[in-house]
Amino acid sequence: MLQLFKFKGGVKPQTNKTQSVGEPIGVAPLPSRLFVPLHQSIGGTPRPLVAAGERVLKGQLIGGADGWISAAVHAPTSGTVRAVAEHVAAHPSGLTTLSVEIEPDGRDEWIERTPIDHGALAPERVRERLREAGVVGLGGAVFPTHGKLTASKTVPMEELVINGAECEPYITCDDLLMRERAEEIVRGVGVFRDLLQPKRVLIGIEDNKPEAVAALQAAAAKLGENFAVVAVPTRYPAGGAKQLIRVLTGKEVPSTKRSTDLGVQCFNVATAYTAWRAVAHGEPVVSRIVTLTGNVERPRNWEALLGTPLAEFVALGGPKPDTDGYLMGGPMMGFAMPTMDAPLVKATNCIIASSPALFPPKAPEMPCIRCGECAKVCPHELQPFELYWFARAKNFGKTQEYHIFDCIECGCCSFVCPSRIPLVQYFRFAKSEIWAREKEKNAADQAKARFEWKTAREEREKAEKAEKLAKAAAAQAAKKAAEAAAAAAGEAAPAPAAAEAATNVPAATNPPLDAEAAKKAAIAAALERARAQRAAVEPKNVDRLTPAQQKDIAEVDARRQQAGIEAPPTAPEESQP
Amino acid sequence: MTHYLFILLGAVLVNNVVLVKILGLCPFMGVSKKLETAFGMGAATTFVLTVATGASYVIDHYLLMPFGLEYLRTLSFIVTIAAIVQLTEMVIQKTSPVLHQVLGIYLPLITTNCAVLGVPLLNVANGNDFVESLLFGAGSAIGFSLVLVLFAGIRERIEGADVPVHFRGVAIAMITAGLMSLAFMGFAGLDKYQ
Amino acid sequence: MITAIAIMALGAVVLGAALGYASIKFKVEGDPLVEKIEAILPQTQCGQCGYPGCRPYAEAINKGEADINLCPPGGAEGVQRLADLLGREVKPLDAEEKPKAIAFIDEQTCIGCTLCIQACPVDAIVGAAKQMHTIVPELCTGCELCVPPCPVECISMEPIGENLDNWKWKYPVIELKKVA
Amino acid sequence: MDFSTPPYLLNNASVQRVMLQVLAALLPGIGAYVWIFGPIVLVQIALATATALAAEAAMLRLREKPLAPFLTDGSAVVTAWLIALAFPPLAPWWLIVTGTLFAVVIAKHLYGGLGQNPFNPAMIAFAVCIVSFPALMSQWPPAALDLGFAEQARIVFGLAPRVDAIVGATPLDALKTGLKLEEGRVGVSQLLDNREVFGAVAGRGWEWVTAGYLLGGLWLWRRGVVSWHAPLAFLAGLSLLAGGLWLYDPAQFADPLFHLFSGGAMLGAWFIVTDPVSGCTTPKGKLIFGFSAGALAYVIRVFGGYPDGVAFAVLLLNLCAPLIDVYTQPAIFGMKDKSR
Repeated sequence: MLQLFKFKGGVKPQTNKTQSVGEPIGVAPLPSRLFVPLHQSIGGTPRPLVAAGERVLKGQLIGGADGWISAAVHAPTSGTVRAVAEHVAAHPSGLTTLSVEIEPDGRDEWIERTPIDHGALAPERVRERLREAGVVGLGGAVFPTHGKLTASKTVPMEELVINGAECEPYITCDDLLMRERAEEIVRGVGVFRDLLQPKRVLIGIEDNKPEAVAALQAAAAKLGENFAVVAVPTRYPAGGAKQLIRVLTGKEVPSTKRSTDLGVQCFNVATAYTAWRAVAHGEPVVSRIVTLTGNVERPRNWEALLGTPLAEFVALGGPKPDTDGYLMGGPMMGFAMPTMDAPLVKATNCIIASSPALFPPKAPEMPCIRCGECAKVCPHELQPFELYWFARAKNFGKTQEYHIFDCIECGCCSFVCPSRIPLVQYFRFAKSEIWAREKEKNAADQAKARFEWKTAREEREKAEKAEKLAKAAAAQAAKKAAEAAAAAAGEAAPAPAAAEAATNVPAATNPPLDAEAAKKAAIAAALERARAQRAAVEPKNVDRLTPAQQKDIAEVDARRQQAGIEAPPTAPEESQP
Repeated sequence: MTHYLFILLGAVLVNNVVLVKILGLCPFMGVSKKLETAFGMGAATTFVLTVATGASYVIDHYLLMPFGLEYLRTLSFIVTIAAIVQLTEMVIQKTSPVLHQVLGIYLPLITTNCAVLGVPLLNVANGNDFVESLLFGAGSAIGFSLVLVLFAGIRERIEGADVPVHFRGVAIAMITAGLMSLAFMGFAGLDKYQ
Repeated sequence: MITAIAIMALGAVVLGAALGYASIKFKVEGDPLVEKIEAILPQTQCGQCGYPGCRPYAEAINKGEADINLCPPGGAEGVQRLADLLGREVKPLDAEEKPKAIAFIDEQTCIGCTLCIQACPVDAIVGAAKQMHTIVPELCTGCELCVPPCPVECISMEPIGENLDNWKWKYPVIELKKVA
Repeated sequence: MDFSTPPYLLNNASVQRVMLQVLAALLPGIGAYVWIFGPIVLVQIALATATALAAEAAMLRLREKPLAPFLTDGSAVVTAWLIALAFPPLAPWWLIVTGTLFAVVIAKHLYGGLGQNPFNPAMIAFAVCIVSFPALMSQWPPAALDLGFAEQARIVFGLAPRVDAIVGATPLDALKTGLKLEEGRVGVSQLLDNREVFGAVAGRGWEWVTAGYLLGGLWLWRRGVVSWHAPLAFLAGLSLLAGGLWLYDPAQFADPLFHLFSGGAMLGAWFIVTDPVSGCTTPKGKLIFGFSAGALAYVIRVFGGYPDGVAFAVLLLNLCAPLIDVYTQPAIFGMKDKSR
């Protein structure tokens, strides 16, 4: 028998799981519209590959993965793309995200599927297949699975932990999946095992799901796999990846490290299932199993298409009249869905209809009395009341000293707090403020670097320009002197001089393009000359001058020349454009 | 030996320079906002105070008393202290610029920290010999640093408290100092025990 | 009297010598504090503080020439952090705080004069003479320095709206007031 | 539903529940106290409670905070009861009112009220009063004194003179003064032989009061309201020092049992040192806090100028608590192995 370890803290809320396990997984009917958000996983936002009006088939790629840590998105059914536009996201903010709106044609026609033999392919090819199939962690973190399937180069992979704990109250989607599709899960785990080559494979399931344990044990035995299916004590949050790793292997993964650095990797059972579908059937992730429970007439698990709007999905369960909202995820870590239009996404494991009876309004927040209950139940052994104290005072530096980023937001602290303080909310607030600050800091550093670079460049240009200008001025002066001489010589025929000056200008404005500095200098010089020209043509009335006036001007010019003052470079008549 | 111990402990706890004698309140209030600076200020003051008591004892006994110049005591003590403070400031500026900036005006103001002048004068008044003077000086300095650091710890916590608006900042700090003083009254009589 | 003077003089000489020696021995070069101050400033290089860039402002603060509340992009929080670093009192910002915005060029109106390109301290505007210009939003610091030079007033400051990338969890609202 | 923040599922804990359990745990001690000193104790408790609630209400009103949640949370009542139990039962009414006002207004509300006071308000009240009115605060009626309730009430409300008959001392104080008066001639054991005053263990009647507190404290521990760290360390600190000195010179120093069951030791250990707001919160910190407070209490009550040292010891450790907490933060998940 495998030796189990304990993690500190944790709570035991009412599990409320029995309501939704009575019926097998149902296949949700096609909704009238699908809104598939392109960004459904951690990492880069996939690029849209379809346009409005296009016809798509089920499983067709509609969002291409952007970067290595990113997962593709596919059309959940066949139909017509109605729009690629912003649509409300399945996110507590209620903000929008770029989504593909598909109108199903009812035929649910698959695109051509090509299974691969993962044993015969190079591991990179298998990882690529998973990336293209949009396989992500379905436990809630939605981290692209292929990104976790590379063993550390330095640390040997010892344990592969498969997470079937499902510790949050109400949620039963993994339970049902394990009961009904145990064989495919085990095969999927086999794919992971082949890629990571761990010494042991441990499947952890909370001991309140004996049917699932039995089903997986039977499947493993049937397929001849040497996987240890272990029932772990039921205690929230035993299903947190780090907690389950701790319970099964005794290893504690700190926030500063990845689990592979300790020779462990952890996947959800549903992820293993989708990985197997992608490998052996060529099916990308277009649907998932979602528990619909809470204040509904018929709580049950449904296999629903991604992008199904909440309103159409909850109708399957028949919400009771006093329903006052819907939670996505469990009651400990989930969030209230912003609108009924928000779609189901890869991270949606559960929808709970809430009612005042189910989740009574919270008592008003009282001041913290530092009783330490939160510290007792914190699975990461933090001091939540200290974090709260500093987060409330917006002293973010201190929150980091007290390890705020080790907080997994499991909600145990809020669950037990006698002062009913929304601790998790304070921590999320502090975290997002710190992140924002980090971003600002990076932006500031970047701006500083660019500013310094620009200043340096300007300095250099100025020096070069000064040099150029000096040269240009010398040349100009020489030219002017020559022109002046020419003008003085042929006062009766000013036209050639004017022509020469006219050709001069375009020549100056077309300097060689390679030397930017020279160009700038030239522009400056040209501008300078243009200004001089404008000054020269100032008297706009010169073209209708009487001969007497012309003579006067000529006299003035002559006097000027005698006095050594430059003559206007062009004759007034020709300078008019 | 116990006699010396009593002098030291008496100076640290029973006759704490800040909370019982109410000397040196300026830096006590000024640099107790953060634990880090309180440590720095405590260390600086401890150094200055200990050296100043030793130096002033020497000056008093070997320069002033032989020539009957006791009336120059305050003046010469102040000058000595000022010089030591200057020295400390230079050292701190070199070794820890941030601490230097953070202590700011309070660093040169150690010169006018009444505790620093008060302790050597009390030494003279009590007729302490050299070792006693040093111990008394060191004890007072440690006492000062101790309560400064404790005070800073409390103030860092009060920082996050929902203190009524009119009492925020120095007001609540003064009240806290008063309550600390009250707590230190618990030590009263300990040095009298035989 | 003479002895008094002599003794004080002796004291002065000894202490003076000691201090003089120390001032050479512990001479401080440069000022690392400027770096720390500059690290707090937002590096918009906007000059709204009255100094030509963030570094000069940091130097001015360090010398005590400038107050800590002159940086509008840093906001009240920047003032707070400067006050914490320097142990000074927090002051209200010497300007009104604006929501963060980035510049936007109306490309229909732009005549391609390059004046804004020259004004941008962080090279966040691309374009060439007589070509349309555009702002690289990721690089724009919102300093507004490009707005006044534009001869056709085609540059406007667009506030950055909330989106999923910059969305933040809100400070929990305390609904305790007058529950009774 | 409150949509603002998860978790949406909460247990049924509340501040009020915590405080009510503390009050319930005080009942055995109060029972013994009443049995020895008469029902006047209840009058004092009522007086303190009324003052505390009135002061709390006034301060809440001034600070524009809601009254209902804070008046019903029970924290003011706990403070009031502790003050009433720490003060002499025949103390004049204005003394207990002054102490309670000081505790609630200055020690609690000026720091922001519930949960934010760095010092234990009840101990502040005790310290303020014993420093300001040392005589009144050390006059305890002899346990044997049989005074009618009416007479007691007249004394408390200043209608009858504070006759010599009521001006006794606590056993702790009696021992101390006894030792001082009879310096060198009488040992502790002879003094303690006076069963009239000192009872079987630690003062006639007092043993039962402190035993009552111990009982209540153990119940609180069983209920999980307080952890064992601080009380046990407090009692350990007190008895270690007492035991050591008793072994060193039994003629001059009383035995640890006497110290454990006299004065405010048990009340302090289970109801004052365990105050989470002004005390330490980390397990290691609680041990340090408790042990030092116990040792200091002994030093002050035996060598210092006051009849009992628990209040001052606790206040002095309240001073250190934030610092102790900073330096005793436990290692967190995944960070325990230093080499990692």
